[in-house]
Amino acid sequence: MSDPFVIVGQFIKELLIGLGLEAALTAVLLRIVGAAVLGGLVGAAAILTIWAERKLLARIQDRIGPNRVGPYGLLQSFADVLKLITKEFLIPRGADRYVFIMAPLVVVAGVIGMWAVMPLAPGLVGTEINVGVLYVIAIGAIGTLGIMMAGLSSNNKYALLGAFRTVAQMLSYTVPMLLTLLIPVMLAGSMGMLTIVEAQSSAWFILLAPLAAIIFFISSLAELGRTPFDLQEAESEIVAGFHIEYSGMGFGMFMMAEFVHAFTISALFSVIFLGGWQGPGVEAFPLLGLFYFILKTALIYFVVIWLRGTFPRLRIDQMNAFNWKFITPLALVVFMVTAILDKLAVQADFNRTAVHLGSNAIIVLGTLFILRAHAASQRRRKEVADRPQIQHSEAAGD
Amino acid sequence: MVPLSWYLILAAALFAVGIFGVLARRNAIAILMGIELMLNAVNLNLLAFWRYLWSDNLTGVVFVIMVLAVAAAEVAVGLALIISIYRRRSTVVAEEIDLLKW
Amino acid sequence: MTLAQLIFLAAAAVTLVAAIMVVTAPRLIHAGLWLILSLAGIAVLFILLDNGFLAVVQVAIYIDAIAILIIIAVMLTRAVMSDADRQINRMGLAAAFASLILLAGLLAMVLQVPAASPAPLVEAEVNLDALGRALVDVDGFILPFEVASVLLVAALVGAILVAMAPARGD
Amino acid sequence: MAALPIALNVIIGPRKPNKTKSETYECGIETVGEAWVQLKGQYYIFALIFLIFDIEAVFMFPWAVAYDRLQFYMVLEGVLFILILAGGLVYAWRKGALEWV
Repeated sequence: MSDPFVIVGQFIKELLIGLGLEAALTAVLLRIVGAAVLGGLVGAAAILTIWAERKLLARIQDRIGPNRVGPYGLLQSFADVLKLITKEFLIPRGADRYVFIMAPLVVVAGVIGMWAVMPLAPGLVGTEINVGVLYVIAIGAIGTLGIMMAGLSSNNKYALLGAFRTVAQMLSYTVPMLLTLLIPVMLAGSMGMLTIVEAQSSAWFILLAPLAAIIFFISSLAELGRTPFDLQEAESEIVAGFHIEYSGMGFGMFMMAEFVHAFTISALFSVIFLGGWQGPGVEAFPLLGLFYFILKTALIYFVVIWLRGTFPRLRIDQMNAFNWKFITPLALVVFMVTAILDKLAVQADFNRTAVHLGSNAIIVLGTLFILRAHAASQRRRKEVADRPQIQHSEAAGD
Repeated sequence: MVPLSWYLILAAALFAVGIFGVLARRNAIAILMGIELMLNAVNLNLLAFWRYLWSDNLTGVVFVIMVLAVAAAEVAVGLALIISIYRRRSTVVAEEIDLLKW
Repeated sequence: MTLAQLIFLAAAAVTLVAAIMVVTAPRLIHAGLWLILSLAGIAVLFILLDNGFLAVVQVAIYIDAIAILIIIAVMLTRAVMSDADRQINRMGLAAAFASLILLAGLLAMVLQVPAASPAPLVEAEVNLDALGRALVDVDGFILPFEVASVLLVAALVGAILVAMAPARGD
Repeated sequence: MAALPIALNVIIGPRKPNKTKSETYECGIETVGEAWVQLKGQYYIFALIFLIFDIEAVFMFPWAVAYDRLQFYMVLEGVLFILILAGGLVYAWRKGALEWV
């Protein structure tokens, strides 16, 4: 009785075997059905998250947001999808036709594929492979490829520039992401997503590795191309970015991929650092695990939207400098310190959590100190450079 | 189960295609792509042998990882050279890069 | 014909056709995209060989990194060689001949391999734990492991040095 | 067999939207002429550094999986690996390869 998902799976399996199919074929069919159901659910979730995002953003900006279609405008996104379906799918002259059509599919495939290893509740996971984390990174980066294909095939210089900006940004921020993902893998002793969640039954990894969690969150924001890293769609510079030439569902697919990606990254964060479906009473009722998982994901997603409503956009050179000169070195330091200290803590029988929290706090203090010194030296240099021009405006300084 | 010889035949064919690319393409980047195909054929062979004959031993897997690392290093430096030559001499055609001939 | 064999044949066909397109495609960008498809086919074959780890690694390194690097390089250098230009050099026929001879030789050798050794699979998936330990064990692959990192840094430094030089020098 | 659904999922995922947009298409209304602008060499450098760190991840992830059963000197070897790569990053920084000009 404890696991409704297994029961449903068993039911379908027996039904199919009852129809006279072989067991092996049934297993494959079940996988396909499962994948289709999962993909469909993710798509439906995306439509809902679009509504939630628009509504929340509107509230943050003191507007009302969609409120015409359905109760509270809930059906607005469905109406948008319907509209996009009835729009024409244009292919610009001189475009590379097949690549142009393939690009949105590749992007969506990359995002949906990430859900295959996402543990939703105890025992409910698309497939548990022992390389889950690496798989998520690898499949997630396929989206990069799709964006590049879109830019190359559109025969439009804004699309090309936008695509390469996006690609450079995504590639860059994958580096700190990989480095910080090493830490939970190290703590859990496995790359399987299910094992990682189970390893957090006593303490969530955000307690053991708070800095890694923050770095992961920032770099996944950049990976998403969300504010403050939404340079790929800087209207004033490159019009709409890589999907400028797409219309109808081609454009719709890119939009959907973006929202599903945001939701997926939130889910990934909650799985890896917030314990996924872990919570009180999960052992008794597995469905509660699904609830916890969705709750945590929604919380992270809310933070993402909140940031979008709050922050201005970075400049491209700031974006790059922030990654290579701040996030990546910090991730390297955090990784090395955690690796050494965790081993020492286990050997010396110290409290693991205390050691990690302490070391993270020291790293934060050290980082702040270095940043302050750097800022001070910059200010001094700037003062020296500025002195000849403005000698009389001391009061207006800073 | 797939017979071992199928993998070997596929790897041999892939290697031959790669060799053709290396010998026949004019563009230096296309030649690098041919080399990538050849390296992949080798990896396929290594892994097939590992799976069928030595799957209790990790040497095959480590070998494949090392080939990957070397391939990546080779591509990185090779493409950098091509970009550099393109900047200095405005060509990417392998037969025109002949400064060391004389 | 089992399911595994069907998957093998499909993946092998995709890999080979894509590989042939890589070496014959007139547009270099297309050659790069075909290369990605071919590498993806290889990744599927790695899954068939019960090595999910290397399949994911294949996607992560080849498709995500190397292929994108190649496409960026194509975009950086495409100004000089238009796609209408001849792509195959004078030796095209000779090269085809040579590779056919090579293929014949390889096949002659491959077909002598004792047929279909049954596969005693020790574990369902490659044991990452053992792999991780073997990589840093003194009795294992510690030397290749550290040398790989030196190699990567050498490649990084060399590539940056070569690719950056004209921007400073001129 | 366990990895098969991944491939299936990747293939199946995008196909559903494809059906919904099966409609006629025609050549575009406005195109922007010659569009292949020259890109900055900087993109190559970033992709290059990403490639190097990607491979580092391939080496380090098995190491991280085995972490609990490693001896202290083995952990130090992993850290040394990262340290060497960090040296490469510092070189790129010093060389000015990380500047966006």
